[in-house]
Amino acid sequence: MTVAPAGPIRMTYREAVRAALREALAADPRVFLMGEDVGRYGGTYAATKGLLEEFGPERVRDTPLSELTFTGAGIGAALGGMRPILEIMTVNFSLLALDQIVNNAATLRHMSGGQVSVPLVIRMATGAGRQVAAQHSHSLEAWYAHIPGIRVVAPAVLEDARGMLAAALRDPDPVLIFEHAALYGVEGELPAVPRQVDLDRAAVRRSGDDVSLIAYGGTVGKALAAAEQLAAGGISAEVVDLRTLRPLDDATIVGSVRKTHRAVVVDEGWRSGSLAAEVMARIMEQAFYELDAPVARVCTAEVPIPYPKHLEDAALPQPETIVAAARSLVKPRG
Amino acid sequence: MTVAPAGPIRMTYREAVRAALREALAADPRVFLMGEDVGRYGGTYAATKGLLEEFGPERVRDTPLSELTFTGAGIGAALGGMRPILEIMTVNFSLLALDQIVNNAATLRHMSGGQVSVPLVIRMATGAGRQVAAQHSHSLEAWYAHIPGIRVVAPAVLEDARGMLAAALRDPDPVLIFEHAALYGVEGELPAVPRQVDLDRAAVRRSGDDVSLIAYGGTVGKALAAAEQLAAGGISAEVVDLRTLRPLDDATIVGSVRKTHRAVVVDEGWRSGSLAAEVMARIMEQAFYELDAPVARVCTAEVPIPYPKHLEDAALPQPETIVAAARSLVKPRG
Amino acid sequence: MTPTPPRDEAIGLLRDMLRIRRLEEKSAELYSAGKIRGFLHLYIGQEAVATGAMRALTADDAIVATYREHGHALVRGITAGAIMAEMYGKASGCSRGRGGSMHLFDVSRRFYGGNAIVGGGLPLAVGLALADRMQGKARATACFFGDGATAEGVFQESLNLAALWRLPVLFACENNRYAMGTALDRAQAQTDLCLKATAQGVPAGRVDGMDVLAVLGATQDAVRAVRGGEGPRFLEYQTYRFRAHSMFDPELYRSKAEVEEWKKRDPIPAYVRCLESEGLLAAADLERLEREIAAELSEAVRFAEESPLEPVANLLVDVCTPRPA
Amino acid sequence: MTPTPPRDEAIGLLRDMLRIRRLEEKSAELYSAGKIRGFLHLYIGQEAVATGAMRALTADDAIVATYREHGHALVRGITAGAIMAEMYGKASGCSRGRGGSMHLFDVSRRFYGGNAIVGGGLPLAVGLALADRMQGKARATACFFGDGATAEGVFQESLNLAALWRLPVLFACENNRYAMGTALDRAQAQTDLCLKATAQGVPAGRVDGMDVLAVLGATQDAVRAVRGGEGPRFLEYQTYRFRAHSMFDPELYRSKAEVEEWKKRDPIPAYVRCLESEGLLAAADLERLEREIAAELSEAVRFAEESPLEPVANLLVDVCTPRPA
Ligand SMILES: Cc1ncc(C[n+]2csc(CCOP(=O)(O)OP(=O)(O)O)c2C)c(N)n1
Ligand SMILES: Cc1ncc(C[n+]2csc(CCOP(=O)(O)OP(=O)(O)O)c2C)c(N)n1
Ligand SMILES: [Mg+2]
Ligand SMILES: [Mg+2]
Repeated sequence: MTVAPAGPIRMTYREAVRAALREALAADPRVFLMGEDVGRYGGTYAATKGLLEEFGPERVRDTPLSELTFTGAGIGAALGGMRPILEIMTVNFSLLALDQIVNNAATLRHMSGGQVSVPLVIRMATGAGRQVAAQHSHSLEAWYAHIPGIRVVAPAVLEDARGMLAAALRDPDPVLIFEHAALYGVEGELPAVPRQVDLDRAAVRRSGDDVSLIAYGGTVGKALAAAEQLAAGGISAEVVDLRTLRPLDDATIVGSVRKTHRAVVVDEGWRSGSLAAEVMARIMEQAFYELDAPVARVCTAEVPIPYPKHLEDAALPQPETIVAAARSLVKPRG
Repeated sequence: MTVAPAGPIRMTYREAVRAALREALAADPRVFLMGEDVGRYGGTYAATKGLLEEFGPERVRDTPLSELTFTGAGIGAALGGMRPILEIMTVNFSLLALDQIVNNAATLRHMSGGQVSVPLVIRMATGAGRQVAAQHSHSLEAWYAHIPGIRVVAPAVLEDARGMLAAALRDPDPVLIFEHAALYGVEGELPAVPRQVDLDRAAVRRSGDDVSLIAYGGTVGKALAAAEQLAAGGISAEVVDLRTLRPLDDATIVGSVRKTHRAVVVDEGWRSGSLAAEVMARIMEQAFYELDAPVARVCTAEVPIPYPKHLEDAALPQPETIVAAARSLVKPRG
Repeated sequence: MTPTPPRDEAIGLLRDMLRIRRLEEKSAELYSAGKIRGFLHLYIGQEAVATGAMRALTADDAIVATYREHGHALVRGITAGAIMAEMYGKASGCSRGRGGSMHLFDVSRRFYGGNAIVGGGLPLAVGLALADRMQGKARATACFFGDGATAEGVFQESLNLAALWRLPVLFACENNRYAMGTALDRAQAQTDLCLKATAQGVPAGRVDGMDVLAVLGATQDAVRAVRGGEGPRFLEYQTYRFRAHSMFDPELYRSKAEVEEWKKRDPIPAYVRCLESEGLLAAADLERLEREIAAELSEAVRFAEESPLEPVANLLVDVCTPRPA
Repeated sequence: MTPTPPRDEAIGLLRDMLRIRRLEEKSAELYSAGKIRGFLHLYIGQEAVATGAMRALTADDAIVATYREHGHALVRGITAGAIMAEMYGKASGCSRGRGGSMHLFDVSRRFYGGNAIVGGGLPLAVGLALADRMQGKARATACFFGDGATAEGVFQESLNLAALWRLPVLFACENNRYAMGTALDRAQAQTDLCLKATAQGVPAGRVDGMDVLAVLGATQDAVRAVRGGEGPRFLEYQTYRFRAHSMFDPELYRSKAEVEEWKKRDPIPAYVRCLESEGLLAAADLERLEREIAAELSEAVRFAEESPLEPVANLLVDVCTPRPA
């Protein structure tokens, strides 16, 4: 007897994350969740809601406020044969855990001459846009993407919110998943049976000819909105979603630039030292002679994110600023 | 009666740092030193040796092992009217203090609507090259250079080791000084009366026409060595010492590239997400049409720094790899 | 039992608790109306702590607080208008609108801000006290934080440093029994917080945080020691928050019955009864107070509503300090 | 007083202490000769701790150590050759030469490495113990660290987490009275380290770390409780390092007299006297031991000298785990 495949299901990004977590817990007894308020509270962004009730307190572990230690404990548990999924509430608090991530998770394998792997997944919310001010609005993906020994991914679409976790658990090394906090409420349709996604390739989310808009995480939607506006003005923009921030998929980036000969990198990180800079450097290195104009970037202004909406909006990349940057490249100079 | 100016003094980089610290303590009663083993031990790199004896335990403060807290206490003391100079032994341990640096030192001024300044100086040793392995060899200047609200400097020469501290203390905002650990023993001559240095401009350490080698901190010496080798092969290389990593001095960088039309950025940070990428992005943005070849970079291999000398040497930028990169740009392609 | 202070002062305590309560209620209302955005953490239930503790401090002491700091800011003397304008994100706010609810600052009142990183203010307080000590100023720094913060390593480190250097810090721990949804006994193996303080060499005391006079008395004693050069003190105020952690919290982690039980110990009615029983408060007095506070708050809201926004052109102002020419 | 174990075992303890002592002396010599580079932290003076403690553990327990871990590695069973080759940076080293002195690993012996970040190993140990608990394995994880580490916040956090979840961790604190040049009483206001452990809900004990039998006995008791599911234990081993912190340390912070005083309590001669007085050791035995150890070490040095270096082409190997095809 075969079961007819169910139709697509409407859900939010949050629900997609939750479904992925539930599947992971159900599929592998070595998997467990650990983090602040993932259990009784239901998760700061409600991504883990209901999982404590379903899987019990051994597998869904509320931790004390101690980011450094529970992260290190996750690394230790991974060494010990488990497959921990940590939730660091937000990237802002991950600063307290960086020592363990950099000096242990990323390093133990090489430093021990390959004796261990650290099959750890760390999820964290990232980004600004919700008026939570300077200490709660960081986008530090670029920092993490600088560290050898870990993988960094940024699900920008529901399919990745659903699929990247399983792929991350298949990776024998630490994987950090950055979920942009503004995406949790985004709705969309997903197939009832989740598709496997890979963590190696960037994705072209919209095809175009005149300019490549290269984005990730929270800026992919903005780049798509910009592409729409550009189309209305007769400019055909291709939108590349980086998906995996470390290692970067140079082939897809360069492939797009070879086609369009122009690119704007869109990045919610602060401009100086942004991931956008790295993408620009790679295009410089690998596709310099393909460029018809210098690659531009639209990043966050170099300011601790201010609370009021009008200032926060002005600080962050917006479809309008992306459009303007793209136009300036496509229009002839002077 | 005028005193004849004393002749130049021979000293090490370490002694230059120490002389600057001594002058700062003598000049301003608000200045004090604080850090692990800066007092009785004499400083991990002996930079503070003798200062406890000279200035006493109120002004040269040994702290417990608690990087996060003594850094935060330095910020608080700066808010309270003092001019603290912190020593975080090495950048490796500064990971434990990042939360205070990012979320308080860099942020308090803007977040409070300009009510406070944080006149804090943090010195730390950085870099690899002494076979101290993966957890003690980081070069994370690029991370710090990403943070708005702080200034980041890297004294590469004795004059800056001597002069940048006073300039940093004149800055009303937090200044981080990265001293490359391999430099402490370097000897040279300095004028008896220290010259004021600024923190705004990069410096051309060697003038040349064919290619710009852009370096900072521990790689400046390597770039100069490479320039020497290149000269022997008939290539005239200009060496730019960035000096201040945040904010970058675009004018000097771009000025050099306008002259040479080719550049190699040399950076001891890991390649992906390096400060070199930011420099490349700026050249792309501001001098694209000046370039005769794509800007290249020589960075550290993407690996936790291994202990044995032959592997460590292979991981780090070396004069030979800089020379090769420069040659590949200057020689016509194909 | 702590003796009741003279009438004016006694009524002043009630006024301040009421001012906080009404400010918080108004804030919740304005949040629902979309006037206030971002995170909003209400202090309702804990008013006796900020009110009593702040009364024990003088103008030259310094304060470091958390994201749940409207009450502390208000009783420290930041006007309701400046607080409200801040939560509206207006340029007339006490942090020029840049900080919002979690980052109220007023350095002229030595109020060094709300801090939104749990435990983030602790080392700042140690440093402020160090600066005082090095400058020979006999004043205290009071650092407010929650039970949750005591699980962070920075808590232990900060207490140790203050004790080691005998710095004038009052560590004011508001134990409201939860860190977001995590009850203290689900976060810490040893729930006696005073033990943790003494293990770092900081003398510790515990006080009923629902009793404003007890708070006042205990804080006065502690501050006297701190200002007198005896080194830091730790005080645990046992209290409870009546509202959700923030405006997003569905409160799955505690029962309505538990909350109701604690509401019976609401610090405001308890103190009203106390004043009444001592004949210091008549019904008319209370009505007058409420009227005055309502007027203060509607003026504050008007001020916030009418104040201009910071021009977008000023986005980058105050990232760095203007350098002397 | 802890009773002396049967002769073989008793001699075994002496042999291990001597093996550590001679290994360390040889390492210092090879450092001066430029054969070993980077940081080198000697364990001389503290040998009774690793020797006694490790004897109380079984092969299925896990170990997490610090940068001062040659002794722990050796008595855990990593060969002197593999350790020496590691310090030479050779491919035959126990970490393939990549770690050096501070990062000795042997996962086949559940030796999870030296860690060069003070306190960095503490949460790893908690996690290893958590993994055991979740997998129903009744075994212990022993985490070694110094007095200096107890000032780091991560110490308190790790003890709390282990206690809260009743995890099988032995927190083995080697209090040698100094963190680099900072004496414990110049680093902490409260120098009773056991108090800090109990304040986190971890039962604590203190033992003379210069007495190998006392170490063995106390560790056996603690490990029994830990393996028996009673939750974590904290043990403070009171000891002293006879040599400088590392090879760069001019030892400005302590007097020669203090060091000499402690050397009178050298754990090796003390234990030799003890064995002699019980008639378990004759002069010839000691000579034989020394001869055997000298042979073991010269073989180790030969192995290190003759082993090949990792080819430079392998620089990037083992940054990531090869992925299943
Ligand atoms: C370092 C850090 N981790 C997590 C958070 C998220 N968070 C905000 S408030 C809070 C609870 C803090 O509880 P407590 O210290 O008891 O203060 P209360 O909210 O009860 O006043 C948490 C976990 C944070 N802001 N900072
Ligand atoms: C987080 C961190 N801070 C500083 C250092 C530098 N450091 C290395 S060892 C050491 C002293 C540690 O003392 P202790 O924990 O007592 O161990 P011991 O060296 O006495 O064995 C210090 C400060 C470090 N490695 N890590
Ligand atoms: Mg609380
Ligand atoms: Mg020690």
